[in-house]
Amino acid sequence: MLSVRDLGVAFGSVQPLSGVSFTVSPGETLGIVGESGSGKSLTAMSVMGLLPLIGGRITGGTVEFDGADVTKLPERAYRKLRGGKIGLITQNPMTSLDPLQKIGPQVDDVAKLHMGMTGAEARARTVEILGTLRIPEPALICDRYPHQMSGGMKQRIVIAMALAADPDVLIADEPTTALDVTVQAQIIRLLDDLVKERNLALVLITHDMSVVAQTCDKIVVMYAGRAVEHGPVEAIFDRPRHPYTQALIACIPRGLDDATRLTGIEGTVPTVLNYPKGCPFHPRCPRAEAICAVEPPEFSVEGDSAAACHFAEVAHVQPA
Amino acid sequence: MRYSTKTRLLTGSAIVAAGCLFSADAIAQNVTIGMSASELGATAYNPVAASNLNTATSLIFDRLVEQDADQSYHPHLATGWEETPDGLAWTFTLLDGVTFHDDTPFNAAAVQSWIASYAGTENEYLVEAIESVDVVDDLTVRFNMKRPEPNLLYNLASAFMGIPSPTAYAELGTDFGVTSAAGTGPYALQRFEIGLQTVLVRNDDYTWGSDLSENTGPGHVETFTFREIPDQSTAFLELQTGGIDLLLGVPTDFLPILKAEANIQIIQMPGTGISYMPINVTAPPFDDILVREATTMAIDQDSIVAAVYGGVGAPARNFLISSLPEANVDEALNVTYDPARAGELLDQAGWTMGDDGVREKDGEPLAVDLFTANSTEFTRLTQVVQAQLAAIGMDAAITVFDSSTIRDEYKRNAHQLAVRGYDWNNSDILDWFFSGNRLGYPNVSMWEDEEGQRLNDVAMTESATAAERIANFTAYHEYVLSQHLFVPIYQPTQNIAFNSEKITVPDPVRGSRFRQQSFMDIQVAQ
Amino acid sequence: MAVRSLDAFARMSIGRAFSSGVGLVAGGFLVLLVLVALLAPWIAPFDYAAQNLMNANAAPAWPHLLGTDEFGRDVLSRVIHGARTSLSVSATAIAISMTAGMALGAAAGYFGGFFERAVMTVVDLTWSFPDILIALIFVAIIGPGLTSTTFAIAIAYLAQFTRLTRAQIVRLKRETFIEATINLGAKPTHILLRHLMPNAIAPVIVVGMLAIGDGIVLEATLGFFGLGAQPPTPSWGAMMSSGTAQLFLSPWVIIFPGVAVAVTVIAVNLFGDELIRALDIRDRLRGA
Amino acid sequence: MILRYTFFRMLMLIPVSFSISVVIFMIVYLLPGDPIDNLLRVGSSPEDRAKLVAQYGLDRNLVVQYFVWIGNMFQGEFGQAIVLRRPVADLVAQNLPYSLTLGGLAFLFSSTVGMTLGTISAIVRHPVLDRMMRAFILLGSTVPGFWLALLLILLFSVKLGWFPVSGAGGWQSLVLPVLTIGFGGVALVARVTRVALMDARREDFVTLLHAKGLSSGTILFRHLMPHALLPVVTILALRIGWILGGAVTVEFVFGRPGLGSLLIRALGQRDYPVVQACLLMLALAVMLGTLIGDIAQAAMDPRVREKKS
Repeated sequence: MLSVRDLGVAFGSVQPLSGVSFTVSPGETLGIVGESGSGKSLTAMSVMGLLPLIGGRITGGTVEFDGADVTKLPERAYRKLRGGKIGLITQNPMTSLDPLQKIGPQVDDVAKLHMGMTGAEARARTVEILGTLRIPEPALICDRYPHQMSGGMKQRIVIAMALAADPDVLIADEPTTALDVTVQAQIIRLLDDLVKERNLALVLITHDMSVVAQTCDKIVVMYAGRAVEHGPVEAIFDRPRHPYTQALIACIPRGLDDATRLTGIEGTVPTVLNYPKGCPFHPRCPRAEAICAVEPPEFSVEGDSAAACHFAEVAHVQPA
Repeated sequence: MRYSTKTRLLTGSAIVAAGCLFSADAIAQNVTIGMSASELGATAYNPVAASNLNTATSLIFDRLVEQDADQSYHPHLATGWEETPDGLAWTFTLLDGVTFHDDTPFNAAAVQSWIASYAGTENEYLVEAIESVDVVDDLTVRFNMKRPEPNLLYNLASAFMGIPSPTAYAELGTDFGVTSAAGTGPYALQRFEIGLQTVLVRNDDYTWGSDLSENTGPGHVETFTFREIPDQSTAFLELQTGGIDLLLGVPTDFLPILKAEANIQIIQMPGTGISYMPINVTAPPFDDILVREATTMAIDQDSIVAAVYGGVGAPARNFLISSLPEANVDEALNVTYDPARAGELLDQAGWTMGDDGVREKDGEPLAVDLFTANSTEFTRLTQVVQAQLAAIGMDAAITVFDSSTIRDEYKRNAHQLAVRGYDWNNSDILDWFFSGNRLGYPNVSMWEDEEGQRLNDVAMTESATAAERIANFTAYHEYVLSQHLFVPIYQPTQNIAFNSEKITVPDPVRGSRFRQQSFMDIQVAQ
Repeated sequence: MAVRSLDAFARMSIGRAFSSGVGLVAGGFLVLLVLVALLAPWIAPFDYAAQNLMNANAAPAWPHLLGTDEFGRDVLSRVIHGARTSLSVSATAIAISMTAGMALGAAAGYFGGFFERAVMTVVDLTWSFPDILIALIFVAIIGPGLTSTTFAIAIAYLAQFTRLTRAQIVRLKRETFIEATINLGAKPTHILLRHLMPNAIAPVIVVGMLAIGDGIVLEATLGFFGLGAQPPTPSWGAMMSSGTAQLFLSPWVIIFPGVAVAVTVIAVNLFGDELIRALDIRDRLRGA
Repeated sequence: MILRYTFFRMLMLIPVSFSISVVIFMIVYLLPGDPIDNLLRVGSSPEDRAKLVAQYGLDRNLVVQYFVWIGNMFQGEFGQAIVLRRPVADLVAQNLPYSLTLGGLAFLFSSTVGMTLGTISAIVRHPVLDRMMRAFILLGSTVPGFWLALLLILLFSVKLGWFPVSGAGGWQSLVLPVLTIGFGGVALVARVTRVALMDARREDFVTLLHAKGLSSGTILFRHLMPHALLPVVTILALRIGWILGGAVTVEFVFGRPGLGSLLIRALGQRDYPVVQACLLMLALAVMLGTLIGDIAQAAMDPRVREKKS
């Protein structure tokens, strides 16, 4: 359905993203995880063809949708895909809607644009979708302005917009980060249900390993603009082979005690301007050796999963 | 059928042609005049009550008599006049068939009520010597005088004695000359936008022009637009670029440039005023007559005429324009440039030269204030005066005020020196500026002197004949000069420039000023 | 980047503003200009007041590089001395305006209530009037001259500083460290002077820097109206007040002082922009 | 909603107008000099003076004078000009059309051209164009108005002879004044539009608009422009009073009539009623401007509507 291969992105001479590959099929949820700054959102923007908006461009690799490479698609044709075949859910529902316009028209747009509906038809559809997303009194909501609604409600509207044209793929970029915990769970459950009900392919971008564990079928772990490990979610969680993945899993809170969440990984994510040579993770890696600072590691494949670590073969032996 | 069609066609084209001609004429027949800086700001075309009148007034109203450049008097609405030997009665015969713009007749009764209307106004002094006016018959009036007034004809010829329609004057009250006006003049007031422009339209019934004009019938030009342009240099640019056709009062320093322009012609007429520097006799150090005398010698009139005014105009040596007989004073009293003598006088007064070029007395520097008004051409002259005062060791600090504030400063007696000017071609200006009754303003010199007041009273009220009046005013003038109350600087010329591609202007210009009689002869050039 | 003290402000921002190309050029020009103004009597080739009526309105040529004016005075010398007048009037005016505005704004922002409302009503009122109008009215009240021009400019920009300071103080008052200090029972003057002002001052100073440019223009305009520097003291505006005819007779008398004003104000603006960038306070300037 | 907002917003004008009127009334009493002195005939007696003072009501207590004055103003009775000796209303009526024409045209010019330039410079990202735009904006906001006016006269009137040097006759005389005022205005509006558009473009919701598949044009006109207009409308509204009052310099250079020049003239002559009327008109324009700006904001932005009403 959606297949990304060896994607590379550049802003001017800076290359913040390279060698990212993944595939999602209908009814499947792919999780892309990593700390902020690891290039997750950039991946989403690339797939949506929105890189020019922020001044970037694709330098290599392909993004295949239904078997056709869309990276070379002219803007006009890409627009049909956006919102029509691929829906996007962005990070911050508070700022994702145009504050000057009512909710209704903002959602109506999508059906009008991609399904050729008239105003009234589109509104009917909007009301219907809002209803399926368990939004109370959807007809009334259409006449509200974004600032009159809660964050969770707004995120549902954003999801409604993404779903309005019945897309095949949904990309959700940190859909719950800005929401409070109970609402987070609701939204995640909602997305999960949608994948099942509508046979959607969902790309869920998050930094939260526990969300991934709950909802995803497959997982791509990203670090410093590269995929460092990917595979089925059970395999990765059972036997994480990349030290970074191990560290991420180690950070998952084991209870309701929020304090444990704070046990993070030492050091900071490198910025685009100072990506380390060799393995990008080596300055923070507990296991780094001389070679790691010199040579970028190849993927070492094991079953359906692969990890880019010089010591991937032995890594999973270590206790998590 | 055919014939009539042809005629119609012909008539039609004739109408079209006439229409074109007419519209071309209509455009050409408006002549735009730029007023001179000294006559800006008139608030009403009301000769009786206004204290400030501009040139357009002279086109709306006629006067009984007109004065020519040679000071001779010519009949206008009065065809003749006679003074009794004792000077206590004047009889005027009036022109027949004259009507005001409001179609009321001009006659003896109109003159009678007009003279009466001066009572209580700013201009009352003009008729102050007239006891009463008798209507002898419809076209004859007699002025019964309180005392002989040799200056009566001068007053009658002044702009302030234009004759308004008594009917309109009574009807309009304070609106007279503001919303509309009615006189007997060759042009009628069409529109008056205060501070901006005045549009005058030709009086087609006019047949009574004075003999100072070639044309005694209706004016050649259909409408005159008088524009008030506050900045003289802007007015100058307007003339150059065709925005106005004639500029009254061209600043002298622009003359050389205008002379170089092919399409601009310049008329120079003798001036009717002087620029001078009054000295406040009550403000130290000028309470010392030696300092005042030294100051009068510090100003180099000749070099000012040469350098500031490009040789146009004349140096002023005393308070009156040189065409007035009262200006012929004892030569020793005339003011001349003599910096050496000025230095000696200052030394004598105790002001000795300090190291920095400023004189000192008892440790006090000779620092004075020099005021001027910003709305005039005087800021330039003032700066030259400042430099010349510096040369005798007097440090003058200039302050430029707006005209209203500077008057307040005079009244507050806050001034020492000032640069200013007046425009008046009669010796009674001495009374205006030096009478002890008007301290502060207009007596900027703050001079109050018993002998002076006596000489003033004699000159103003006790002259029986013209000759006596001249002698009396000359004596008063000489006494004023002996007290060193001011420094005369410059006698400007009246410079009128016009666009010769647009209009023709009579040459030579008659009359003492460029006004009605000259406008009558202006024609639009072919 | 939070600026915690005036020292830090000075150290970091000025240096950083100079470090960009534009900042260096603009800042360098301003430093040069201040030097010229300070050293005017030694730099100017002629006495600015020396008249030579025989050489009036001379076109630019040696030895009068920028020509002479209607009195034969050297235009270059007058432009140089004019820098002195224009800069000092503007800087003094803005300093007064800034000090008064900070005091008013801080008091209004800190104490709030009726006092704040009263101050801000008047301030908003003057703020929405054109600066030239306020200055003209003020000069009409106290008379022409450099002193009154200085105060007129100070009054014209008072509103701007008051608003800005108040906005900063109101914002800072909500911050936790200030709230903590207030809760600890510190005296208002202590809080204002020790905690609030040092944090509020950076944007005010930058706006003040920019306002010097506006002040120069306003001084020039008042001078042009003949209300500023009285002759023969040269100021850039007063030099241009001799009227439109000079455009024809001797355009250099009008053009050069105008260029001086324009270039200076542009430099002030460019440098000010660099300061804003260096301090990263653009957002804090918006609110006011 | 918007009516409610307008109503409350107008209620707020009452205390503001009151303070404005007091300030304007007081300014006149701070002015040195006395119009009565201008009126008095030279050599008049103190009795004449007292009579005139009484005639103009200047002998009454200040508070009484204020209420008499404000009462008259409410009835549109501006009184009689002391020096110009005619109804102040006539003077205002004579000058106001000139101010409104000049101000209106300058306003139109600066808003349309400014917004167009600002929009172009925000969407066309060409380095040369960008630099030119920035230079223009810088010049427009720094060059003194009177100097620009002089240069325009030098070029277009003296050298080229296209437009008249001064005065107020016909459309030709409006071109240079409108350009002079407009230049600064265009720069200001262009700058605000440009910044606002670029800010709006960075908003999160714009990504989502693109993700919906909307075209850039639709996004610009339906979504970005309304956002950019918010600050632009505020600035434009503030400029109404600014243009009317700030035109005084331009009126002076071009010798045009108008409220500004009437005010300057009246200030010079200490013609109290005229000064008061002019200031009041200008204050009214400023208040109207901010009122219109606020209402326009509220009409465009639902958040403002709710916060303030």
